Amino acid sequence: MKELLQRLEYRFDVSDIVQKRENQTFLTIDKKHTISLITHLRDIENFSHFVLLTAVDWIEDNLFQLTYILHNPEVNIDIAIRTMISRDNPEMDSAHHLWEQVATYQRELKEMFGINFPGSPGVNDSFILEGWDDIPPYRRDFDTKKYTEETYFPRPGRQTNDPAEYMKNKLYPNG
Amino acid sequence: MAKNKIINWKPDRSKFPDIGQDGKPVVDLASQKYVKIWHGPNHPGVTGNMSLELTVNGDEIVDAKTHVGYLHRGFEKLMERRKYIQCFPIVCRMCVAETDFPEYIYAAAVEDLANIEVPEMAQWLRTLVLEMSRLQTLLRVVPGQGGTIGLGLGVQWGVYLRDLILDLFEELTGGRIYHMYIIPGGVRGLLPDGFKNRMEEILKKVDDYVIRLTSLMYDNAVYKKRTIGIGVIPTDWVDKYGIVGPNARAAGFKRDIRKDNPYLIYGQLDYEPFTTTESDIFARAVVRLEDLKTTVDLIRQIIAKMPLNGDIKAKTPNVLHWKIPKGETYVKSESSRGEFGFYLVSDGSEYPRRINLRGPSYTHAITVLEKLLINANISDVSALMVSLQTCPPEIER
Amino acid sequence: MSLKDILSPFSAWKNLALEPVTVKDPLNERPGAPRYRGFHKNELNECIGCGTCSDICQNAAIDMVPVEGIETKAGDSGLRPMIDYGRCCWCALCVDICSTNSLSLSNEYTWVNSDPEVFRFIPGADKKSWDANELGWKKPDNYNLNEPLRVKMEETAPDEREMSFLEVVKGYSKEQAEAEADRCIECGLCTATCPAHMDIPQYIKTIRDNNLEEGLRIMYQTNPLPEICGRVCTRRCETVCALGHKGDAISIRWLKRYIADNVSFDEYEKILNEGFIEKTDKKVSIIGAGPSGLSLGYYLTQRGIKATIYEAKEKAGGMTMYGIPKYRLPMEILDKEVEFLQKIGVEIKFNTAVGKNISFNDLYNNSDAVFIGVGFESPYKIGIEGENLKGSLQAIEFLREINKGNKIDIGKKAVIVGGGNVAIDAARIAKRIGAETTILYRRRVEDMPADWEEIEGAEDEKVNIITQAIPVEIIPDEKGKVKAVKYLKAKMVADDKGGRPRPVPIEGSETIIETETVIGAIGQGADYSFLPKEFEEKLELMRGRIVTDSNMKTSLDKVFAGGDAVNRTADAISAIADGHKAAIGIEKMLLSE
Amino acid sequence: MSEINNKNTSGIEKDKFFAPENEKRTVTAPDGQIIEIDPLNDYFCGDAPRVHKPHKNKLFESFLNWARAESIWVLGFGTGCGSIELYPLLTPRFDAYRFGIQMAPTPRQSSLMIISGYLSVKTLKRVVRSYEQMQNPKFVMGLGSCTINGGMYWDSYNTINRLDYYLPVDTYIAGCMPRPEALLAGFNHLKKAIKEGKGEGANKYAENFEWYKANQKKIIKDWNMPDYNW
Repeated sequence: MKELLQRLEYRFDVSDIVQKRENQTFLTIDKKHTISLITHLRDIENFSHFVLLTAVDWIEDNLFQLTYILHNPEVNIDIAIRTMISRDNPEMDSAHHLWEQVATYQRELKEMFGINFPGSPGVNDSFILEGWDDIPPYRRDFDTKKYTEETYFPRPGRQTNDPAEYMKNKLYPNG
Repeated sequence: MAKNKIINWKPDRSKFPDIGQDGKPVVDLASQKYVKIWHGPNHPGVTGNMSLELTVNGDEIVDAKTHVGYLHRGFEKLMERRKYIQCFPIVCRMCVAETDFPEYIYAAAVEDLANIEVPEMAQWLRTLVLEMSRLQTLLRVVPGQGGTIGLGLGVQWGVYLRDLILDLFEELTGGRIYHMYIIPGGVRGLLPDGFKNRMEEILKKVDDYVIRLTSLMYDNAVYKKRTIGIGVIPTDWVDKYGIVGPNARAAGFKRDIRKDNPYLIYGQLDYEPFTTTESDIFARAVVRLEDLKTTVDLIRQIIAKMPLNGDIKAKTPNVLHWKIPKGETYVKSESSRGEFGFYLVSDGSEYPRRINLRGPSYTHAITVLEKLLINANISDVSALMVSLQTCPPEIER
Repeated sequence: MSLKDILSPFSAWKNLALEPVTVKDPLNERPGAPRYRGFHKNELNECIGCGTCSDICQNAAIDMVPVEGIETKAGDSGLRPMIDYGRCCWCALCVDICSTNSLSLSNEYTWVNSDPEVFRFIPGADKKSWDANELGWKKPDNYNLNEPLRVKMEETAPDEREMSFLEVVKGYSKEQAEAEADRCIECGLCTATCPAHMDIPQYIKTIRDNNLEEGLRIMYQTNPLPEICGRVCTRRCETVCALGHKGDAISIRWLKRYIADNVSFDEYEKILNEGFIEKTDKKVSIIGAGPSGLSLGYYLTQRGIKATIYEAKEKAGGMTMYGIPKYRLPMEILDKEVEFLQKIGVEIKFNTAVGKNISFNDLYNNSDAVFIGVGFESPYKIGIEGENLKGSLQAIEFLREINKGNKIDIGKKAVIVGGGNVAIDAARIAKRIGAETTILYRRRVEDMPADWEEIEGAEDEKVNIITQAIPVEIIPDEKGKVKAVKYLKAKMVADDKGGRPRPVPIEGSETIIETETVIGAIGQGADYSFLPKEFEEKLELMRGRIVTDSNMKTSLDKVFAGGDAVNRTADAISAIADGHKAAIGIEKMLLSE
Repeated sequence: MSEINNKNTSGIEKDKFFAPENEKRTVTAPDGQIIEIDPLNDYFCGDAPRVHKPHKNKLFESFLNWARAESIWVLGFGTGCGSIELYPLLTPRFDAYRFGIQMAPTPRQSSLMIISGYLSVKTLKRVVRSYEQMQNPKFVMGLGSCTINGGMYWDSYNTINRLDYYLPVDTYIAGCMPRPEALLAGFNHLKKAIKEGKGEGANKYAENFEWYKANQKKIIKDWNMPDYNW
C-alpha cells in the first residue's frame, strides 16, 4: 500500500491522503486528472473492480464531492478517489468507457444530484423517480420533510408537548 | 454431480436487428416486427417490485431495459436528517431479504469512524446472525431457482425451513424479518437458553433438505435442460461489469470478502469458498447450494467455538447526541449476493453527512441482466433474474 | 443427461409419508417469543414523562400528551407517551432508552381494524388486551444506550483533608465534564424543580459543545452566583433527574461549577454585558448582602436600577460566607463573585447594620423600594438543661468564628446535635481542628436533611454518627464546664397522619457520652428587631417567616423580602431565585408608576 | 366517453411529462391500411366505475357474500417489504390455501389487493392501474404502519403517507411488518366484514371517484394514463 501511494504521488498530484485502515485509502485529486488516475489504477495497478461512484453535497463550500471507490482483487485493497466539483452547473467527465456499470451510477447522480456527465449513455433517462419536478432530491437544500408535509397529507390530530415547556406552563407560568 | 456439458446453441442472427455503435440493438418498432412487453412490476415471475421492458421478436428478446424505482424511499436522504442511533432501525429496511447485512455494515461503519472496539462476544453473535441471515435467504433462493421454471416443490420445503430459522431469529432478536439486533457498539442480547440445541436440530433438517433438494432439482433432467448453457456470463465480464459474490464464483473467480478481507471473526473459521467455471444458470445454482452447505458448516463452527458469556455492547457516548468524528469510510461484507458495502461520510455533527449503499444488484440487475437477456428466450427471463439473485430495494434504496 | 436425472426427482414422492408441518391453529398456537417486540406497555406510575422515548423515535411516532389523573409535579411532567401505530416500526429503542424502565413491549402482535384512526393509543391509560402480558421485549441487562453511572468526582483523600481546610472536591477536568455532560438526556424535568428555574439542559449542552462562555451567559440569566451554587447548592434538580431512576443523577452542580471555574474572570464583563439597559434614576435599598440581596442587586443593575446593599458584617455573602466551611466554599470564590457585582455597579456598604448604623426609616424614605434579605441568623436552642454552660456552643456562631479565622478551643471531644448541613459542617470542622467528633441525631441516617455526599464525607473523615439519640441533659463538671451529654435512645414510630416516622424515646435507655464541647445545630430563626415598631406591627409573618406575594412583595408598601427570611427551603438557590423574582416585581412596580 | 376523460386528455397535452407513445398518430398496418390512433382513448375503456347495488334477495346476497369471503384471491403484486411474509403464508407452515386464500397472477382474476407497506409514487401509479383492472367486488388490505400514517418513511419525499386517500381500504393490520399470523387475523377480519356486507370498497371508490382521482393526480405528476382503465 505504501509503495503504491508513493508511486501515485510521484505520478499524480494527489493530496489529503487518509489511510483509514490497512487495506483502505482515501485520496483527493483535482477534477482534470481524475479520469486519468482511475484509468491508471485500473490498467497499471490492477484495480480492476469498480466498487461505487457517489457524490457528497458540501453545500457550505458550494462543492460536490465525487467519490470513486476501486478495489484491487489481487491484494485486496480499496482506494477511494475524491474529487471536488463546483455546485454551480456541476459537470464531470464520464468514466462509462472504463466499466459498464459506471453509466448507471452516473445516471443516478444526474437524477438525484443533478450532476451532468456528458457523453454517458442514457444519462438523461429517468432512473428512479418518475415525474419529478422539484430540485434533485439528494441535494442538501431539498427539504424532504417540508415537501412531504405539503404533498402527502399526514394524518391530522397529533400534538405533542415538550416536557420542560409543559411543566413551565403548568407550574410556574409567570417565572 | 456430473460435469455439465455446455450446449452451444447459437441463435440465427439474421432475423435479429443490427447492433448499433453503443452496443445496443437498433430496433425499429414501427416495422411491426417487434413487440414491446413489460415484465413486471405486477408479474408473478419478477423478483421483488421491479420491471423489465422487453422488446421481443417472436419469443426471443432483442432488447431489454431494467426499470427500478418502485421501492425508492430515499433512505440516503432520510438518514441525513436522522441521528446516528435513529438510522439504526432504518438501515435494515434497505434489504428485506437479508436485513442483517445492512445492519452490520452500518454499525461497522459507525464504529470505524468513532474508533469503537466491539466486545468479542458481540462479534461472535454478529457473525452468527449474519450466517443465519445468509442461511434463511439461501433457503428461499436456492429452491427459488427451480420455482422459476415451474418446480415449486423445493420452494415449499425451503420456505418452511426458512421459517424455522426465522423462529430462532425471533427468539434471539425479538423480530422475524427486521431484527434490529446489531446496534452500533455491539448487539442487543445474548443467546437465549437452549438456543444452540434448537439450532442444531434445524441444521440437521437443513442437511436432510440439501439431499432431498439435490435429488429433486439438481439431478433433474428438465431442470438441467432449462438451465445448463443458458445465461452464460463470460469470464471477461466479471471485472468489466462489476460482478461479485456467487455470480463471480460461478465464473471461476474465487472472490469472497469473508476470505479476502476478513471481518468480525471470520479469520477464526475454517472454510473454503466454492468455485466453478461453467458460469451458467446451473453453475450459479450449484454455487448457491454449496454456499448453503458452507453456511451450515460455519454456523456449526460458530456455535461450537463461541464463548458462553461476555459483554454485548461497548460503551458508547449518549446516543441522543452522539457526534461521530469527521471522516469517511467504506465498509463491506459478503452477503449472499456478494459485496454489500456502506460508504459513510461524517462531518463531525450528530447526523451523518452522507450514506451510500453499494448493493450487488446494482450491477447485476441492470447492466448484467440487460445484457444477458438479449437473445434469451422469454420463458427464461425469471430464471435469469433469480440466477443473478437480483434484489431491487438495494438498487434504488 | 442420464437415467438418474429422470428418475431421481420421483424420490420426492417419499415425502408423502412425512408428518405435515402445517400449524393447525396459527392464530392461537403461536404466541410471540419471550423477547418478541410486540405492542407497547407502559407503567403509568413509574413513567415520569421525560419524553426521551419521543426524542429517540426516528419516526416521530410518539407524542407526549397529558393524561387524566396524572398531575404535573416535581420530577414528573405529567405527560405520557402516546404511540401512533401509523408510524411505529417496533425497533424498541424507546424501551432501551426509557429512563425509568417503565416502557416495555409485550409479545402480542395482532391488531386488525378497518378504521385507520384507531391505531393511536396511550399505553397504560388506554386499556389493551396485552397489558397483562408478562413476556416481550425489555431492556437487556448489560446494555445501555447512555451511561447510567456518573463520572466520579475526585476528592482530596480523607486522611489528607481531615486536618486541613483544603477544598475537598477537586472539580471536573475537561474530559470528565464532557463525559458527564454527555449523559444528559435534555428532558428538562430539573428546570421546573430548580427554585431559580435555571435552564440546566442548555448550559450542560454548552459543555458538550465546548462553548463555556455561552454556558455562563445562560447561567447568569437566572443565577448571578453560579460559582457559589456550583459548590454548595442543595441541588434539588439532581433529586428529580430522570437518570436517577436507573442509575445516578447527573452531577448538575459540579457541571455548573465546571463552567464557572473555567471561564476566566476577566471575561465576565465582556460575556455578560449584553442585556444591560441604560441607567434610570430609580434607587433600591437592600438589607443584607446574602445570596438574595446579591442576586437582586445584579438583576436590578441589569435593569438600570441603582441598588445599594447594606451589610452589617465586613464581608458579603451572608450565610454562604459565614455559615459554610472553607473546605466546601473557598472564600476567594465568593470574593470573586462579589467583586464582579461591584464592578458592574452594585454598591455594597459593609459594616452598616440597619437599625444601628442607619435607621430603617431613612432607607425607606430615601429609596424607591426596600428589600429585606436578612436571613435566619439567630440559632434555636436545643432546650435542655445545661445549655448555658461553658463549652456549649451554637453551630452557626462556631462556623462564623472559624470562617473569620478566629481560633476556638473545643478541647479533645465534641458532640454536635442535629442532622442538617450545618451540623455536618460543624462536625467536620470540629474534626479538622483536632477534636474527636460525634453527631447526635434524633432520626435515622436516611432521614438526615443534610446532603448524602456531606454525610459520606463526614463518615470518611471518621466522624462518629449516633442516630436515634435524643439529648436530654448536658452534664457539667465541678468547674461548671461541659462534661458529658446524656441522651435517650429512640425508636421510630410510624406517623398516623402519614408524615415521616417520629422518634420516640425509649424509657430507661439513658446513655452518657463524655465530651468537652456541645455544639447545637438544630436550626435558626429570624430577627426583625431592626424594624421600627410601626413597620414590625404591619409586617405579616407566618411561623417566623415573612409572607410575600409571587413577586416577593410583603404586606408593607414598597417593601420586598426574600431569602431564608421568606422561603421554607432555606437554601442559597431559593434565595437567589427570590432575588430574581423581587427584581422582576420591583421593576414592574417602579415602571408602572 | 366520460367528460372527465376528455377534460383530462386536454390537460395532458400541456403536461411536460406526457409520453410520446400516448400521442395521437397515424400508423400504417402491415396490409397497407392507414389507421389513426389516440392511445389514451382507443386502447382503454375510459368509463368511470359504477356502483354495484347488492342483490334484491337478501338471502341470495348473503350467499354471494359468503362465497366472496371464502375464496379470496390475492393479486400477486409485492408492492413493498411486507410481501416477504407472504412466502410463509402461502407455503405449508401457515398454508393459507385451507382458508380459501390463494395468489392470482393477474388483476382480472383477483379480488384482494394487498398493499404490503409503503407505496412509492411510482408504484402507486401501477397500483391504481391494477386496482382499477380488478373486477368487482374487490378489496384492499393495508399492511403495517406505512399504509396508516406513513410509517418509517413519514418524511420521505417519495412515499405516500396515508393509503385511504388514494384507494378505499377495507382492513388495516398493525405491525412492521405484520407476521403471517397477523395476516391471517386480517383475513378473518376481512372475511367477517364481507359476510356482513361491509366490503363495499369498490362502491366507495365509484361513489367518490372524483375525490380519489384528484388525490392521485396531485402526487402522480407523470399521469400518462386514462382516468379509469378496466
